[in-house]
Amino acid sequence: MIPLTHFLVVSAILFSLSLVGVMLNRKNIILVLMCIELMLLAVNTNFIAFAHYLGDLSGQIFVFFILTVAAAEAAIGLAIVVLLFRNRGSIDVDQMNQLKG
Amino acid sequence: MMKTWLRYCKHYLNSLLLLELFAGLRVTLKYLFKKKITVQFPEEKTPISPRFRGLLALRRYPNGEERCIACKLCEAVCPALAITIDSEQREDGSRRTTKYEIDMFKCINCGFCEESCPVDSIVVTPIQHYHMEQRGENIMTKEKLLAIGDLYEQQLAADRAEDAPYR
Amino acid sequence: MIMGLLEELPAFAWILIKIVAILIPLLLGVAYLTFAERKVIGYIQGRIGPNRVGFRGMLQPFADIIKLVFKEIIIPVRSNRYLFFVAPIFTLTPALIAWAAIPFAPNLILANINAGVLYVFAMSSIAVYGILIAGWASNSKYAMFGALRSAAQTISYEISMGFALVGVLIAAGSMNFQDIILAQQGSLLNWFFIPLLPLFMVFWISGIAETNRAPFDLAEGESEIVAGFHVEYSGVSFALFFLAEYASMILISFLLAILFLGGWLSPFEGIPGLDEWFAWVPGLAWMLLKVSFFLFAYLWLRATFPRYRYDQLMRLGWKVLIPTTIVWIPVVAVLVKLNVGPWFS
Amino acid sequence: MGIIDFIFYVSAALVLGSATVVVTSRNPVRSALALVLTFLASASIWMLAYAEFLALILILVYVGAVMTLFLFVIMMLDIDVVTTRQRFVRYAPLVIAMGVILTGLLLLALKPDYFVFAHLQSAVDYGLSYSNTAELGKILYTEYVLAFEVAAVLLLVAIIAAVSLAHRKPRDCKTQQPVAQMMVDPKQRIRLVKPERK
Repeated sequence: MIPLTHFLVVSAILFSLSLVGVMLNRKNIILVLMCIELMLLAVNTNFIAFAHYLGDLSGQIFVFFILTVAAAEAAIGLAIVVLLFRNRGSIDVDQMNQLKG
Repeated sequence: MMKTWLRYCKHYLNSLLLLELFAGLRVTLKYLFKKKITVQFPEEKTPISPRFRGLLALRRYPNGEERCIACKLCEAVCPALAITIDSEQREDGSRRTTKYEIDMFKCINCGFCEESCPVDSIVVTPIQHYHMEQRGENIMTKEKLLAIGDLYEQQLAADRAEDAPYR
Repeated sequence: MIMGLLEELPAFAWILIKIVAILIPLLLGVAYLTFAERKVIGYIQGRIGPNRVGFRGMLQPFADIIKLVFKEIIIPVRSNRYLFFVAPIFTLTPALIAWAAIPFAPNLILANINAGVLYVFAMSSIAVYGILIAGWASNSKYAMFGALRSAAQTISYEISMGFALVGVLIAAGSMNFQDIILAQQGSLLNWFFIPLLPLFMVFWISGIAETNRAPFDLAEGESEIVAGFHVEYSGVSFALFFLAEYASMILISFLLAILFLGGWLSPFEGIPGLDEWFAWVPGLAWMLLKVSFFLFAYLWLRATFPRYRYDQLMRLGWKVLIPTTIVWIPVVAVLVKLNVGPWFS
Repeated sequence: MGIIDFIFYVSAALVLGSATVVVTSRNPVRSALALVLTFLASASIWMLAYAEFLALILILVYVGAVMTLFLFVIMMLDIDVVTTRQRFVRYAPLVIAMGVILTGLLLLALKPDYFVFAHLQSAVDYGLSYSNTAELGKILYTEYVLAFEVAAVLLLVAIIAAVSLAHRKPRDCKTQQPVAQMMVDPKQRIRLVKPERK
């Protein structure tokens, strides 16, 4: 059988990869959103691995709610991106400094 | 107010029960079993009217003399300028063509040439399936046109006779 | 590691044989569905359809296949070459892997999994990608518009389809296809299409829309956007799109037959007299009979109805079909709770 | 090593490989497609951990809906690929170093010396009749029913918010009014008049 640590190693690497992605792709907010999805995926994988090895379904329930929230977040996030692009013609994170005095 | 409300109700009932859709489906299902009207072309052919305007031909008199008298009316009337005629006097004094050519690429099968011909020489035939394989074959020379006329003379004469009352 | 894998080889080979045994009849079915389409639509329009290749045109599909295989694959200059080739595979694969959970007869099923319905549904939701990638990779405005239209359409109708499915799941109390079929045991009056009639119609309609077939085929509306997302495709890569479309048509027909018409159950089960009379007919035959009815209906509808406009299509999906299902799901729940017979007693 | 382990390691490699493509790809469409592959591969990992319902929901919701939404937005917004890459190279060394450090720390935490659960063996080996969906449903609708309802309300709010954010009224153009079109009465359009004879 696969040891629990292997699941956790995969999700740990996945998590740091997505963090790297968030910091690298600062010019494109859609990519940042996608990297956040990746992060949530890593967390979910952890939850599911623990749920399996501890024999407790609560972990899966948690994943269920994370999926729900993440889907809502993606929908609203993309709506904001579309609005942003429509108003400013760019989705560069660094250019969103209008509130700066 | 009540009336529009009723209309809405009726409409919703209609569309929920898909009544119109089923009516349409019934029509098409009926046609599924109707007799088919396909014609299996090379084996079967549809009848052709005696007035059909296909390939052109030059006719002769029953005694073998060609009818064309080189009046050039057809050349004049041809809207596509497809006909070229040269003429000369023959030894017996009659005027006959030396060159009678129709460019089939230009010809639009309007049939004006036949109508204008005073001696029923140039005629349209019901031949609709013909082809060319080489450049230059599109020019129908006098010999070719006469040959077609000779080949189909009987049918051409019969068609003309049948159509005569209406001309 | 290799040794461990080698031990599993016979099981692998057996699964592979089963997969081939499903795929070959399926592909033959696809081939003859195209033939049947041309014949049926021809007959409805007063023509006789293809009848030259083989006896009454029976070999026509093979002639078509040979033609498609030997045609040149044209690649548009500014296209994304790699994705352009991947797209047809992306379309075909989900249409084929969904078949793993489909039961054909009492014991004829590749993988009798508990979440079978969910699996098939998930696989059919991946099919959007092939379309989107094809439209984007072709770098052509017609392909792009066709892809966006068709993807939006597929996603919208997936929702109403899923809601209709929820009704079935409530009624059967299981996500396993075999259990759903067994829940409909009894004569044809026990099948789910009677208590779930609105859901049945919604599932049927959205199934047609989901496969991008007429009258919802505006993603490939010839008169406005040439052929939709696969304008730029030719030869084998076009054939794959074609194959995927017809395979998913057959899949939807199977789903309709399983979920609402009792799958491989005989319609005369439990009716004295008729039951014994038809006892010799195998379950597979009943299944295929029901499926062919739905396939015929596909062609029949195509020959009957004009194409929808895009806003009408979206309106139908969101404002008619989804509310219908939302209304009917509580009704089903109440019916199940009250054990209304003969379906839920 | 059986087939299960083989599938796990192949999918894990796929997850990490495609996640790398997501992060580094030059083309946003390509990274979206790589993300789809990541989701598919992790669905198979989840399946190996007996979370079949969530694995299929992941495919259904993420691959089928959320990622198509992403692709839609990427395809429709005309993003300039060149300028989005400018800062990429400048920050790359620093960021990668940070990533390596973070990975190292996380992996260190997983060392059996520090990690309590490291020796945990696989839990129950469920039989074929085990239905993850049914079990999940039982808990979800009893213990977590309040959270479930809240999540439903959250989704409703999200739908309304997304629609009201992205929706704009068509400006200066005539639009179809399907209801008015369908409710039209032939009598309103055509009036049959009998001409009087004189």
